Amino acid sequence: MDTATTVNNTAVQVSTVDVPVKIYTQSLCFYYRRQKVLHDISLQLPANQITAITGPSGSGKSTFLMVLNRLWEEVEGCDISGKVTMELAGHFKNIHDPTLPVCELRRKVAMVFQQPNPLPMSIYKNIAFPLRLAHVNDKKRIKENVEFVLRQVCLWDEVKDRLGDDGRLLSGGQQQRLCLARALVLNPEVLLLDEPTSSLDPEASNAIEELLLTLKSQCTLVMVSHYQDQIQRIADFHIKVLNGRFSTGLDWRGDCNQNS
Amino acid sequence: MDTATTVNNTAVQVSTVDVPVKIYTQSLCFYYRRQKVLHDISLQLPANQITAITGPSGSGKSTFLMVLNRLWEEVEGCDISGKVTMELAGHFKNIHDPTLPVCELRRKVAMVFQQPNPLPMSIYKNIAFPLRLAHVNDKKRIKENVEFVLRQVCLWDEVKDRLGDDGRLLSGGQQQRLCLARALVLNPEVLLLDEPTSSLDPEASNAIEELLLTLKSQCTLVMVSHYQDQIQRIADFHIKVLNGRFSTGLDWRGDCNQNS
Amino acid sequence: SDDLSSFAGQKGTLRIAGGTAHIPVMKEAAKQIINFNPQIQISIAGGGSGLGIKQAGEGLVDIGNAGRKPSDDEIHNYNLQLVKWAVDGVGAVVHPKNKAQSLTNTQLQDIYSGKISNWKDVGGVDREINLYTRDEASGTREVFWKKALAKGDISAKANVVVSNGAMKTAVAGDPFAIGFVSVGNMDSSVAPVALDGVAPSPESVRSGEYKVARGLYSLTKGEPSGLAKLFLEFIVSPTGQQIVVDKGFIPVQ
Amino acid sequence: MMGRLLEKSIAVLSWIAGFLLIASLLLLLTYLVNKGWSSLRVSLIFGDTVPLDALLLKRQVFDGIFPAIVGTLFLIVGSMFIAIPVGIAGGIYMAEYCRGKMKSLLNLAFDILAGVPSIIVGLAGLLLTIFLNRTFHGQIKTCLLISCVSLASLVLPYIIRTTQTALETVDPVVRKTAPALGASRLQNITMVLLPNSISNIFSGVILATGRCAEDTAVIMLTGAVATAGLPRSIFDQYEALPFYIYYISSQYTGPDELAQGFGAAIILLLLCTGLLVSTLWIQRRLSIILLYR
Amino acid sequence: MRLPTYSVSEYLFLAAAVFSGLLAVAIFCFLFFFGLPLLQSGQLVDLLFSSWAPDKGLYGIYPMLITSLTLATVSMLISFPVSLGCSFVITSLAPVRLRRVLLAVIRVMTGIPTVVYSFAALFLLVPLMRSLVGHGTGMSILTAAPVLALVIAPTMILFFVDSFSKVSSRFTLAVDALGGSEIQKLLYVILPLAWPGIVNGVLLGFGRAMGDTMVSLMLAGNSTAAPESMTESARTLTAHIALVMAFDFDSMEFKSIFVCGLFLYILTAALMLLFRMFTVYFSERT
Ligand SMILES: Nc1ncnc2c1ncn2[C@@H]1O[C@H](COP(=O)(O)OP(=O)(O)OP(=O)(O)O)[C@@H](O)[C@H]1O
Ligand SMILES: Nc1ncnc2c1ncn2[C@@H]1O[C@H](COP(=O)(O)OP(=O)(O)OP(=O)(O)O)[C@@H](O)[C@H]1O
Ligand SMILES: [Mg+2]
Ligand SMILES: [Mg+2]
Ligand SMILES: O=P([O-])([O-])[O-]
Repeated sequence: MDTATTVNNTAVQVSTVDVPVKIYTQSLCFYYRRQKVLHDISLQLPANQITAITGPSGSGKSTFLMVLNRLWEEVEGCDISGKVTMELAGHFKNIHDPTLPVCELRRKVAMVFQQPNPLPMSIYKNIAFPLRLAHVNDKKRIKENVEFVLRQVCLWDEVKDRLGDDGRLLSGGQQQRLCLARALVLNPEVLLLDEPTSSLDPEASNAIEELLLTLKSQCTLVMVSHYQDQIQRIADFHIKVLNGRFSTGLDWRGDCNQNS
Repeated sequence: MDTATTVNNTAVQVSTVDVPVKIYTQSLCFYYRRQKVLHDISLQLPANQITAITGPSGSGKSTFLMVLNRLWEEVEGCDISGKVTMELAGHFKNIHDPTLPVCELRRKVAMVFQQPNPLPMSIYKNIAFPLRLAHVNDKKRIKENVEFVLRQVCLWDEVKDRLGDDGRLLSGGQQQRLCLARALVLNPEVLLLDEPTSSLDPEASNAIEELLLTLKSQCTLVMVSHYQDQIQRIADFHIKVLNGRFSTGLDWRGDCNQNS
Repeated sequence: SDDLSSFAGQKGTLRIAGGTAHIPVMKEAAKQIINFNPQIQISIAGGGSGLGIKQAGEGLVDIGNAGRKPSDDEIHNYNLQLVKWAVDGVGAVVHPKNKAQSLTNTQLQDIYSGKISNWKDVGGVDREINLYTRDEASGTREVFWKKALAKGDISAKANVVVSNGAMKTAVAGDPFAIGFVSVGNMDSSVAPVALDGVAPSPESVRSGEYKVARGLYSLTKGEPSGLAKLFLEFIVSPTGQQIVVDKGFIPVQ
Repeated sequence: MMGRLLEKSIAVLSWIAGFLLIASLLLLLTYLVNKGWSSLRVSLIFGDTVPLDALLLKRQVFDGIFPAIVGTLFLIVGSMFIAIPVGIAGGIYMAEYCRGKMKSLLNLAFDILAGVPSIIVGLAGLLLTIFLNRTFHGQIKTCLLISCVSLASLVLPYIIRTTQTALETVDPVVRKTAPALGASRLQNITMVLLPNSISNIFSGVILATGRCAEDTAVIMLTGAVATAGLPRSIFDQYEALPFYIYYISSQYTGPDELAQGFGAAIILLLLCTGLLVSTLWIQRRLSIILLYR
Repeated sequence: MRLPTYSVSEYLFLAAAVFSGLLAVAIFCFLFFFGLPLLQSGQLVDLLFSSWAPDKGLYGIYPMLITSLTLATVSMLISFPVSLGCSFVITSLAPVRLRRVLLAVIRVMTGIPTVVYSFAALFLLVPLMRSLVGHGTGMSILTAAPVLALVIAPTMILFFVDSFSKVSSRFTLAVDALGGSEIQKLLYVILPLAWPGIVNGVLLGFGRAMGDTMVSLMLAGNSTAAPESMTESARTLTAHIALVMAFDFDSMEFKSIFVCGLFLYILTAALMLLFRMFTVYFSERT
């Protein structure tokens, strides 16, 4: 854990502003079978901010998110090199550190997929599911939590009468909000969002954007998005990707468009 | 086929412009098991134009597209009432007419899904697939067609070296373009698009929009979209949906934003 | 040898099935015939005497083997022709370590009916007797039941095995077992039980001293013809009878 | 807390179960090898015949298991030749065409067929033979063909079932895709659904092959015999390894023959493994060829 | 709404399915037909509740029926948890490499003939049981049960693993992303989705346990008395059929084996029906 001591309390120097750092990557490369998808990425992602990642389709954005919560390990034929360090519960840790179980990491680093993936169970159970995984048994607390996050993502009114229905029978946009709610229920420290509003109508989309802004105080957000205007509205930083190569510096958007 | 004779050569009267009609629906209702999803829709869709459908998520947009090429028949537990008439190869036909095989209909009325659905086969085979279905056996012609549509959707350069790879290994946006290319390869008369640019970056998105505009001359486009600005840019008509009820009239956008 | 010469120039297949006691002889005979003339194909199956009689009668095999004389009904219904080519005894056997190797007829009957159920009652150790018998299709069982047990009961608790070989295996592996096998099948893995003082052996059977004896038969449906005829002639020829002797049975010639 | 304990204990118990199974398998194998090792010589297979002569069918093999090996292979090939086409076609019908009452009726029929004990199938085969024998004046007797037909009916439900479930579990999105491009139902089946589920179907075929290779009760009643030599046609009786092992286990006359039985068991195991490996290889090749060539 | 129009190949599919379905019916019919004389003789109750003593004109199969059911149930009780555990290990607990090896081993096991298991058990397990129990021959229901369990386990495991692996990776990936461990993924998502496959496997396993001839024929002792305990020699219906097979066609003994077959058939069919109804009932509730 040598990195932990040296990088602790370091901050990114972007233009004139100092921002505490949540995640470091050091010469990160990623391979799908023969093909190199991420090329030597060294980055810092600032804490409690929204960092947007943009880039043409197929350039490795989703892959990058999967690296941050080690989800790539579940996909066949992947390989990685380099190092990712993350501040979790106040300490900087190498995310591949064996003392940090991968389940723990993933509970702290929640992810919402590009394509909504509700589990084949009822809406209520879908959202209570991460709590069950974390061995929360208090029924009342679970119920409160579920309602809280469903309200947060503005889905409560639409589904409150059919909480027992299968989550997969919701429409695309409803599913996406469901998945967001599910990711939030464990109070993650980092939230990875892969095009979170791509199947939402403008109204729902706006509501989600509002939500993301309020979430900044409790967690660090990393968001893939295609919409320039959305990024303008809510992102604090902006990283551009091209063919698996990330723009090295952070593009500080705070001065021209400060929301928080 | 009584409708065919009466409605033939009819045109929609929108504001002051007369546009030939491609598709009529008459008191169309749709049910998922117990639930009524589309309510009594009577509409006309103009030929060789881009008609955009918008509405909150879960309001039945995707379902409406599935009715137009009878794809709902492949989903268990659906039912329909009402009538859809379409001009195909110059004649108006009830799309449920037994003399019109459903395969024929679907070749003429191509569809691109909201969530990209490449078949579990190689990229090349994915695109050649509809040709194979239509019993096109000329290898050379298939090859030319594949390349042509891949260029049309701006995917050729990205995949020309890996045409043998599994189509499902492409990124979300690449998959979406792949599916569009696959829909185009048979020269359909009607093209149904379910959020065709939802996982694309602005650049690719622009390219696709350009493409859609050029396609207008050869086919009728019906497109679900969430992006007000996209609709502003390319759609000729605009239909709003709310809870399975469609705004009756067409909203002619031609006068304020004429693209063609 | 001369006895095989009649097979010269023959070809075709011959199917044999039935009594399990017959199999060693049948196999050896078939081997000699086929080595003499590879054009001939002979298949040999077990299944028990009952199966042999039935399959021969139904015409499913060319030759059926039986370790008992078929009933008059069977002979009549199926129009069977018999060839008796060996004499054989059926003897009770126990594990070689068992001390009780001599029983009276009554004792044997009582053991099989379940009246005597402990070896100590007949001079053995204080252990329960493990009874073994054969399936109802067995010719060996039929003969043993008729001649040694005087058609007395066989306890329902008796274990049932499916062939002479299996019986030998079972008794050889079980120190407290009693069973019965064809004399020709006996070897050192099991100990024969003397019945009323006479131990079953080829000699005592041949001399008629040992009473539980039977013929080994082969049957055909109607007059044998073709390969079946030649085969049966071979079995009763000197060469065939030598095989019978080699396998531990008593020749008829 | 409860949940955690449950999860832990289930994991531990599962491992124990795994070890138990593998341990019993290893015990079986070491026992077989230990007992049969001494008999694993060329003479086990070819008896006293020269191997080349036997392979070129110049001489019959006696006292060797060569005919039994060949018989087993014939059995497998023959019954799969019948069962695979019928089973896959039936499975396709069940998954893609059959609906409503008919479906639940046929489903039940296949469930029952899958549960019919093999000895009853054998019995049915035997009675069929007797019936044919009576109608065709003794022309038909128990033979390889009858055994293959009986074995095929034994494994038919396996293949139908796996085909059906493989097709039914194809991702609904994939299932809808080809129709959206104008595929007829038959085209969808042959070009998308079948290639997609071919490797699942194959696991049913593997199961069925194993079943054909190992079944004793059926062949015992329908034509397997202790000695027969190589079958010259499908109307001949034949030898087969499982039956040989059963026969030895009940008929052996001395330790040598017993060792031969164990040797045969080892050979049968090797044969099954070889078959499995080749089926797996075909499975891999087939799905690659169907989808990517 | 859909009106199917069939082409030639589609008629072939239909024919194959109907033919296979008719096989089940055909087997029933001929068992029934051949067993009819005995059934007609009004001995049905006798058949079911008396014992086997052909000498006395008793052709009852009660002892065999009891044995068959007991043996199948006991071996199922051993085999099901072991199979489920193994399938857990193979689907998720073991490292990926080991999973492949284990799966291959299991597949090979499905091809190991029942006779081989019984053959080895005859020399390994029977003497052991004899000395453990202290009386009897060592051939008993208790000897046959573990061997039978070993015989049916691979098939069940393959069915379980198969149905587990069919669960879409979308769902498993979702659980991974939520921080679920392997065992949680298995218990909370895969298992609930795959239970019809498990029911199928159990059904098939039970069918095989009921229907296996060789294990009980070689290891259970085959005595015709109704077993009073698990350590006693007993005869199953299948072994009974194999043993009585060789009787005369026209004998009552021979006809009685068709009644045996009929009972076996009806028993398995009833079980299937019961299981299916149970499945439908539950799938409608969830
Ligand atoms: N499982 C996989 N196996 C092999 N290659 C893959 C796999 N998943 C993605 N790729 C490839 O990796 C590259 C990056 O994919 P990724 O999904 O990260 O792109 P993306 O930036 O998220 O694109 P999009 O905006 O379209 O979703 C692409 O070229 C893609 O083809
Ligand atoms: N297979 C199905 N079974 C039952 N209900 C369904 C099914 N598919 C969709 N629905 C329901 O039908 C309604 C309309 O769904 P549809 O997918 O058409 O919405 P949409 O307008 O496309 O939404 P989005 O923009 O989010 O994709 C929704 O309420 C949805 O829950
Ligand atoms: Mg992506
Ligand atoms: Mg939709
Ligand atoms: O020779 P058997 O009839 O007793 O088998």
